[in-house]
Amino acid sequence: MKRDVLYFAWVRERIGVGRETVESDAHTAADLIAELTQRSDQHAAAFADITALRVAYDQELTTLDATLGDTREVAFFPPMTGG
Amino acid sequence: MKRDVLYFAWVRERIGVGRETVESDAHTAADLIAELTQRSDQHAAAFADITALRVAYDQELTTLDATLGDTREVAFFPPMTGG
Amino acid sequence: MDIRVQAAPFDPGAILTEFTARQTAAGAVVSFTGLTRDLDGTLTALEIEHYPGMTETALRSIAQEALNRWNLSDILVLHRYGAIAPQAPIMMVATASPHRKAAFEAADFLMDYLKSRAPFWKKERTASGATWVAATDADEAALNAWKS
Amino acid sequence: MDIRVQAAPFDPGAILTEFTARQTAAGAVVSFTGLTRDLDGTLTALEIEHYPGMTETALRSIAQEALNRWNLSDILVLHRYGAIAPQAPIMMVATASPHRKAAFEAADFLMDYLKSRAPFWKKERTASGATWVAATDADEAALNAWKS
Repeated sequence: MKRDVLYFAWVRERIGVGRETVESDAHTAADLIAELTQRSDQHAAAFADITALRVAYDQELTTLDATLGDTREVAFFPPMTGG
Repeated sequence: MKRDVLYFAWVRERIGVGRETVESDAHTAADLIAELTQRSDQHAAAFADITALRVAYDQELTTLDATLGDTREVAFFPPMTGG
Repeated sequence: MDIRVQAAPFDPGAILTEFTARQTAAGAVVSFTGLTRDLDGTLTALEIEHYPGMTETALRSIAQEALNRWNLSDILVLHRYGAIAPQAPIMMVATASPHRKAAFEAADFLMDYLKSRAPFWKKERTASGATWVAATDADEAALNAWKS
Repeated sequence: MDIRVQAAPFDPGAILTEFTARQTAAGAVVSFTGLTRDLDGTLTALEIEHYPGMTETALRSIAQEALNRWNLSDILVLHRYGAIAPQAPIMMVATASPHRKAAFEAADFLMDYLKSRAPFWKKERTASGATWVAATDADEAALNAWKS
């Protein structure tokens, strides 16, 4: 299925775009990362250390091993630093 | 020696004045209370329950059994309710 | 350190604007504002008595204790006395610090101390009479918590 | 509940005045204001990126959690994004409650959650370049403290 993948902060900067649409049947965000890593060196660099990453499915925080199901929008970003 | 004795809140209201000057050689505020109690029924009523009272010597909080020494101003009042 | 004891009403927002504008080393500003409560709608005024000679000294000493305990760049304490209308600001504290936890803790500490150690007494006036507000055991308990 | 996500600068005092004026059941109002720090005087701007679709939802959910945990009569959360000048207000929370401890704790809780659970990312820009601000272990530790 088609999914929107969003990137923020240094993840966005390393990959070079803030959003892309991918065709993927990945089961989890971790699986999706494995696919995305193949796309370019930039993707590989951004996803080199996944312990540094946070993920949201359809704008809700979750974990990289959560089942994607029919999630339409997946966002990857570093730990948040608001406040 | 002459001392200024000040009263606040309901202590002042029961005694009927906010300040009086007394001639006293009391050793502590507790001793001074024993003398003041003789002055009038109002004084006796105000000092009936000394556990409900707080005291300051020369504008510093202390305890009823602290030595008065050369304290010039003694103030009696209920527990404070600021804030 | 900015300590004010006044009969006049004040606008907490105007005080906060002024306090925030003069901070140059702080990342965190916390304010507390106490308002006259009127839970059953019967309060006509809150009257606050204080001990003029002692009040400002006591507030300074409480503020100094907070400066000793936390890394603060500034403290403000403002307390009114006299007659205060329902739902009006009674008092305010503000703290500024490089660290948010310090700003929060110091403001909380100032309130606990101010409540039981600054010479103010509140009297609630209603249509049916006037009553002195009683101190509670919780006030002393809050104070003791800072000693551990 | 008053949640605002905006690029425009704001005056914390004006917000506090407005927030305080609309309280009718509260005796206690606590505010926290976060300012851009510039400890060594080299910051030219702080840039805040956010996740537009998610930000307001996340802030609402954090505010709702505070309403569930404490007796609060009102909550305000305001957070800026975009370029923010040194020593300018970045964000603000305000809580109103009948009880001062509830107002303090809820504001402290909101800050801890907002720092690690709302989708904002800070980048510090200086003459020599730009750096993403790193989250710290202390942020997560602060969050875990509320779970006990």
